[in-house]
Amino acid sequence: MREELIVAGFGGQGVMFTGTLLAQAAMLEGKFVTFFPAYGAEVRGGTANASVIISDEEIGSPLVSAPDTLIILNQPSLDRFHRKLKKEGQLVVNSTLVQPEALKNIVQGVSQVPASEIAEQLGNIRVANMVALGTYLKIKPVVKLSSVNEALATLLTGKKAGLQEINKKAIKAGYEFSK
Amino acid sequence: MREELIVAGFGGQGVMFTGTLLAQAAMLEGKFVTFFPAYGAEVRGGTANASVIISDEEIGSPLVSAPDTLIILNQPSLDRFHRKLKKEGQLVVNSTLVQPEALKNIVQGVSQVPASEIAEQLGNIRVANMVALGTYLKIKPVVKLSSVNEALATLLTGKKAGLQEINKKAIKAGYEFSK
Amino acid sequence: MKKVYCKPESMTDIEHKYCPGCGHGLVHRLVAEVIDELGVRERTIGIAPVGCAVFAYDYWNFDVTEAPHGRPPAVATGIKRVLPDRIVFTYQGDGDLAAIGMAETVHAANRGENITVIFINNAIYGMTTGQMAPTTLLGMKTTTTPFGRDKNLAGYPIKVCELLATLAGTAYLERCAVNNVKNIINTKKAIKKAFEMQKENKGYSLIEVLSQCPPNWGLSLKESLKFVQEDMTKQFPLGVIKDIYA
Amino acid sequence: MKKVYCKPESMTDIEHKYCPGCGHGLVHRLVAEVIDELGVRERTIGIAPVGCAVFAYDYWNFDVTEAPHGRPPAVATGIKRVLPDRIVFTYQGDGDLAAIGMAETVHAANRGENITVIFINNAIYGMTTGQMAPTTLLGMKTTTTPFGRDKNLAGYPIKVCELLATLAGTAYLERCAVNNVKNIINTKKAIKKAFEMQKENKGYSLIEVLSQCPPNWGLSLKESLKFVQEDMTKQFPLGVIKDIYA
Amino acid sequence: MKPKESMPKIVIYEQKCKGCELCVITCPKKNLRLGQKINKKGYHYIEIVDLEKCNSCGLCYQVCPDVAIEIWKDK
Amino acid sequence: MKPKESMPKIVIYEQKCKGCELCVITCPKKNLRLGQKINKKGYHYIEIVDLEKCNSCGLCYQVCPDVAIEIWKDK
Amino acid sequence: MKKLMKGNEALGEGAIKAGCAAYFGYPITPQNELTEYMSKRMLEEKRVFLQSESELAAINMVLGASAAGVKAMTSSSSPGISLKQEGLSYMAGCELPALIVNVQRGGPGLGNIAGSQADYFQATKGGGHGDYHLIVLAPSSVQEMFEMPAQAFALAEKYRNPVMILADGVVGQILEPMEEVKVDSTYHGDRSWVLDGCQGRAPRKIRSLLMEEGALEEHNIKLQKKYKVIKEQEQRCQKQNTEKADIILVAYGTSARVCYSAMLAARKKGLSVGLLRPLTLWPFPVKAIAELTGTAKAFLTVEMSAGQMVEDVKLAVNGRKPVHFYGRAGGGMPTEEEILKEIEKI
Amino acid sequence: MKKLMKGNEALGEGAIKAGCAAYFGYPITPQNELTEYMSKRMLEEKRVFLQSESELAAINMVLGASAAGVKAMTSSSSPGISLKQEGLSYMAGCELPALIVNVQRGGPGLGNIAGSQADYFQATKGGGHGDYHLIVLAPSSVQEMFEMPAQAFALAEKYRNPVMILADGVVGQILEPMEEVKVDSTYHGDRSWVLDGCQGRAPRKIRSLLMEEGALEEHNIKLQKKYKVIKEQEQRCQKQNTEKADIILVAYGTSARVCYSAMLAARKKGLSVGLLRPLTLWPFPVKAIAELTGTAKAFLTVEMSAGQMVEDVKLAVNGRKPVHFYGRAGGGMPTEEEILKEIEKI
Ligand SMILES: Cc1ncc(C[n+]2csc(CCOP(=O)(O)OP(=O)(O)O)c2C)c(N)n1
Ligand SMILES: Cc1ncc(C[n+]2csc(CCOP(=O)(O)OP(=O)(O)O)c2C)c(N)n1
Ligand code: SF4
Ligand code: SF4
Ligand code: SF4
Ligand code: SF4
Ligand code: SF4
Ligand code: SF4
Ligand SMILES: [Mg+2]
Ligand SMILES: [Mg+2]
Repeated sequence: MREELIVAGFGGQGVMFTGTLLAQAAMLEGKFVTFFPAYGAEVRGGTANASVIISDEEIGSPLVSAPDTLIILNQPSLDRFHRKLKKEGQLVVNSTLVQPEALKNIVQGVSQVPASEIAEQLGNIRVANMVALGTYLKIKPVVKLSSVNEALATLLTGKKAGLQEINKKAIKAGYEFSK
Repeated sequence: MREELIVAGFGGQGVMFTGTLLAQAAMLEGKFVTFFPAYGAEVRGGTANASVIISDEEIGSPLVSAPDTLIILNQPSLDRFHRKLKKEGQLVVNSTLVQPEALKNIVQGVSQVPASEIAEQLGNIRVANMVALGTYLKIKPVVKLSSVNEALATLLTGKKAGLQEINKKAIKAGYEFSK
Repeated sequence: MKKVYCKPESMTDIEHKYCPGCGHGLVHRLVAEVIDELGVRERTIGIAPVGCAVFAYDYWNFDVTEAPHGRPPAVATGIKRVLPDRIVFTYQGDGDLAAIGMAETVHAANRGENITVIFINNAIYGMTTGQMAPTTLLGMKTTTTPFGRDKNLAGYPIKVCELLATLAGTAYLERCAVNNVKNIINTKKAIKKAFEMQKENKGYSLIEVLSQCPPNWGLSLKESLKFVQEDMTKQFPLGVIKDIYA
Repeated sequence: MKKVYCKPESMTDIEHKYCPGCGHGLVHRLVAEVIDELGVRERTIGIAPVGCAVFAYDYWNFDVTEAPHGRPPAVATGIKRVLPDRIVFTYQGDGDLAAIGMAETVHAANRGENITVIFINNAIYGMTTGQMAPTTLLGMKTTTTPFGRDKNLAGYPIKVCELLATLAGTAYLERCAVNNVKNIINTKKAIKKAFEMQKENKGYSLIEVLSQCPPNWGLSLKESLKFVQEDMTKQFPLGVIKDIYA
Repeated sequence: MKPKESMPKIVIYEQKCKGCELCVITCPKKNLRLGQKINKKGYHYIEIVDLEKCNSCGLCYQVCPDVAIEIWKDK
Repeated sequence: MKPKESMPKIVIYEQKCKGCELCVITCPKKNLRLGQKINKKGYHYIEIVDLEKCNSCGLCYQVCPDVAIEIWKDK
Repeated sequence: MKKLMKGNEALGEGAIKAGCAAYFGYPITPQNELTEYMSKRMLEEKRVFLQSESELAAINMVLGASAAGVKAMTSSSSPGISLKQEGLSYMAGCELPALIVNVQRGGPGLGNIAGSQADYFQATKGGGHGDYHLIVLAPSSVQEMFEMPAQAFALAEKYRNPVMILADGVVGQILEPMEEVKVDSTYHGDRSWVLDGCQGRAPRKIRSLLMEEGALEEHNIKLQKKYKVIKEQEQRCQKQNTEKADIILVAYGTSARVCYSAMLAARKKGLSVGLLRPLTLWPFPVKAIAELTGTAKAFLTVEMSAGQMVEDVKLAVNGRKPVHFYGRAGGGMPTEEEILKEIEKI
Repeated sequence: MKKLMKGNEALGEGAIKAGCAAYFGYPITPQNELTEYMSKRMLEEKRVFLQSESELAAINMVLGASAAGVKAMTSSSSPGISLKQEGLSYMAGCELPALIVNVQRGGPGLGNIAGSQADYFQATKGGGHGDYHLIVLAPSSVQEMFEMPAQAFALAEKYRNPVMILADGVVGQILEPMEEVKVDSTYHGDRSWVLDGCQGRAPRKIRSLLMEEGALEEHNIKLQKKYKVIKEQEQRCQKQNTEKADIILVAYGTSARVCYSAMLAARKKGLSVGLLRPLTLWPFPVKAIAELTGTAKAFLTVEMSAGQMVEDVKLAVNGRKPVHFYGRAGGGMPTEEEILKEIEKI
């Protein structure tokens, strides 16, 4: 098993958290994993993105140039990354923030989920990333949902512990959306 | 012809001027010449010394490690340099500032001149260096006295032009002392 | 109909990469307006810092050069000395100007270089995402003072204008802010005066601008404006600190 | 019979390489006397500058380290932070402290490092034989201001104590001279007070000493003493500039 | 967006606006507000509440860090 | 050079002296002067004019940059 | 138990576990997490953390702390490391141990903040003045970021020499599972030179100025002897499939990770490819490379630079076999595919 | 007419005759005479002289003046040059022409003030960060100190690249007769990048920060192309008796002078010895050396260092012939006799 993916969206949409969570879950399952943020720290604005590789074998380069999966949280990220997707690759898009026409020419496996909308309904627009993650995990179960929940418990502690629930809910919602 | 010499004395005794003057005179005669000061600029006290090489051929290293001639203006310089003198080398010492016993063990050609004394008699103790130079030029006429005088005219200009005479006199006195 | 307020000619159309509400954008515009008003755009050379304003050359519509972090005063000196009839200014953050660049700042000021310095004091390292600046207030939490700035460990917020006022080379030093209209208008006045002085060969001037950096202060923009008004101005009082022609 | 005045224990027997009458030798001795009197020789660490005093480690009889030109305050900070119970001081010339080392000087002062700085202001670069220093007086001829220091080209003599006095981190700043017995005795008092303060954890202190450099001033020693008295003290007035405990 | 003739006017450059609301706070007529739509950068941008009420005072321009506002006035 | 007993005394370290004459200027008794002899460094060094007249005030020590003077006094 | 950690933070924790007593640094991307991590953890551990006013100040604070006898460190990224060159030359001259971390970014100048390996020359040949060497270690994983500080301090103290960990933005920013293995935290080597007050002993001095005739030359001879010992005893590298391989990839740090993948891919294609990864860049693993010149048919050096280490590979191979180069400068990163293509070209 | 002149002053006068419009510098031995000379002569010529507060300030003033389109220069000696490394990397990245003079002294650290050649690596490999190169010229006589500034400015402007004159304390301090030949003072190369106010043209910017994806890599590719052209077109050296010589001495600057004497002495003894003196250290005269590997039996590199240029000689020879080294570090200077002995050993 080897999965290379890129998560991308606006800064503030939780791109880094999504990647880290996935990495943490993969580690809990004893897999080799790398998480590499495109640390645009010295540039304001624009999009944030991160590469995650999960594998049964040692991982060389942590940079993903041709992803197996793209999790796209907004329009500019789609514009920037969709061409990098591997043939037969999987695209998960937050359809709330992506214009439908933009997806027209993309023939590959597209999975649209109105992640921001669903998140808003859940009461916190900021968990759109988790919704998208849920959708992704349904399509490609690279890690078990239980591992992700365990990972959430590790990453969200202290003042943030209270956010575990809403995140779990969002993942579940995304997971169930994709049928 | 090739002459390598070191001039050494206290800072303030005109070591650098002596070397430069010789170099200037040699240049006027169309010779190859280098002057290299031991620029102890970042150390106070101690002795000053300079290397001069005069030659009919192109000069490689400007540093003199085994001089043909040593012009020594004070005791510490004698202590420091006399061992470097070539066999058959020439030593010109300012005997006013060098203890006679120090010269005992030096078997090579020593030419003693009470340069400071003579200079004082001439009315300016600071031209002891020129007295020693005169003595040296008598023994080893590497450049003509006329060239040295011409060189003096080039080097002592402006406010210092008035010093030409006393310098010339001192050179002459040293020259004549050595008989 | 006539445009009464619009993008000055000295600004390009390129969109700022700054965070919403960031003071940099404001001051960029004020500088541009002043340069337009003085009619010196075609003989102005700006020096951008390393800091959030590193891309200033994209936003201004006149000649601009980069400088290594902290060295704009030296670069400005180099330019002004060889082109004394050009208008030369640096634009610097507090890290750039008062930390790594302290020596260059003090010495350009002391030489009385006939330049203008625009100094953005946001009490933080914006570009590198929130480390302590020399101007960080005591007790303020930053990513390198996680327990709050402690004077015993990290010293005191530096008052740059007051420091430079002791130097005979400085002509005009004023501290302003851009947290509300009144202060913005005042800031522009000060900047204009500084550039005018340069035009008239009156020597070194520096305008310090207290400027909000909401994300790295961990505050909303509104809280940030209040923080400028209430906390920063206490440590860094607004007003003319020195004006040898006053 | 008893020795009443003699080489302090904190000095070695090595002969100074300084020029006759140079103030460095005097201040070396004063520092050594103070360290003896405070009984801290065995826990003192000095930092020598790059300047004529670079060989200070040969003359003092306690631990001393070299520092790159201008960086003694940073080196002192490194030492004092890891050994807070040692007595740490820097000894710096005006080039070292106020030109290349200005940023380190300002920041160590602003952090209120609990160290003592002995600052030898001889208005010249002694070691490199006579170039302009930041403290060179206007009109003074040096090897790099052959026509006299011109404020329009080279700026003004910097008053270091006054500059540092604006920083909240500084506790005690005094300017002294060593051109006559009275001033020498005063200088010693100031140095002693500075070291005492460090012992008592009272923070950053700097003693500026106006010091003669006859060869590079092109003056006789007597003229030099007069120059200190009449010209230098006019630009650099003697006295306590700041004492937060006064 | 060409403003209508002989009326106090304000032009909002939607793509430049970052929705910081500095102008909203500042407008003496309380005549600006954050809109629902998001621009390319992902920000909600501002809109004018009532064009008539705007008196072209320019305060919104003055406080905008992104030069996203332009003010027109009768000559 | 061991000073005589029970008399105000001054010891001059000839090799350390650079003949700067700071002590000469300073001695309230005008009791110091530059000598004729030159030391190893090439400097004329100072000498005391009249040992009797010295009162061990130590001012010469105070001004000497080269610690070339030592002062002894009756206990 | 494994832990997901960021390279920069792993290095910080590794340094703390190695006994680092004082950290001095100035922010710069992509190493900020290290400075930030230390600002918290060092205080928790009641050790010294100080955000200096500049990189110049930082390196000289390290000089001071090291002279005072403690394990001291600083970190920065490329432009900041350039500013430390004078200080590094002084520390090497004064023979002061310390750890300097460079999380390299794209250059020259302000460049960008991507990972890069273009400071190899500066680190290994001496970006400062004079004949000196830093010992240079090159981590390629978060695990090594954690473990290398202890090795670095040990080497620094043993040889009284500054040691640099030459990382890059990729290995600094990556998160990977790692194990907090136990690391050595003792102070190695003698301390007879430490300045901590002369109680009960003769005063000491630390200096690099040697003006007496011949003194500096003598000191240099001594330094060169030390460097010779280091060269003989401390060359370290990791070899994978190098025995009898036709083509030897030579790469360090992040580019070695890419080479690892490329090697596997090549071997799958039936190509005889091995990988030699220098762990010490100075001393460079000359012996290991020289040995392989017997069996290997060619070498391919891969760098995230326009070609720097390749010179050392060439010097080690000394013309016995062809040495090829593939690199990408300015923050670019060679890909597995590109390397494969280069291998196939040979 | 010949004139007796000091190396440092000859360089100053040479720069002035070459049209240098601005000098910025900070005192340091053994180059002080140059700063002092400029402080007088530049004012006489109504040009810009400024004693900066530090070497850091000086290099950045040069950056500014160069950006403004004039011939600008700075000078220093080893420790001061270390402080300029960040600025040099920026200038190379921004492609700004200028002249930087290093009158090398003994190192590492504060070292001493004797002449030295131990900053070769720093000058030629890049003491700063990132993939960049300075063009490096090496004078060995007062005459060349006078003539090289004009060459340096011409190269700098032609290639928009900083140029370093790598002198040493000996050639800086020596006085020799020299001729004030006429030198080129025109501004070479295009000026379409100069910042002097945007009157009648679009605004310009000078920067080395390139954050857009791939932009910095592209810029590096452009730089590398330029460096390749320079390497092909600007290798310069002086050869004496190298044809058919068995032993080729390779040395630059002051050590080349000693080698010259040693070569004459060796030839007198009937030994077949030639001398190759690089005039450009970067680009290194690889071609000239490679050519000689056919006829020469061995090379002997002589340096006033522990061995730095010898690596470039080895890279050029590439194992075809043995390359020997003789050097003295820390301000020591090889003597004619020592070199002769080394020659005889081969
Ligand atoms: C030599 C060097 N050191 C450090 C950095 C990293 N750096 C970039 S910007 C910056 C500080 C920015 O803070 P400030 O000057 O206050 O500007 P702001 O972003 O707050 O406007 C630092 C430390 C650098 N680029 N170069
Ligand atoms: C980085 C660096 N720059 C310059 C020098 C040369 N240098 C040595 S001492 C000195 C200045 C000395 O002046 P000051 O600090 O006033 O001390 P003084 O000799 O007058 O006591 C300079 C510029 C150096 N050694 N290192
Ligand atoms: S980080 Fe702060 S200074 Fe930088 S753009 Fe954002 S608000 Fe402005
Ligand atoms: S040059 Fe000046 S400072 Fe240096 S030793 Fe001589 S008198 Fe003292
Ligand atoms: S111009 Fe004045 S009234 Fe009109 S929207 Fe702006 S602030 Fe409000
Ligand atoms: S001030 Fe400018 S950027 Fe902010 S909301 Fe108003 S128009 Fe938008
Ligand atoms: S002790 Fe006093 S009286 Fe005696 S020589 Fe010294 S200064 Fe003169
Ligand atoms: S003060 Fe000291 S050095 Fe000067 S003359 Fe007197 S004894 Fe000699
Ligand atoms: Mg800031
Ligand atoms: Mg001084």
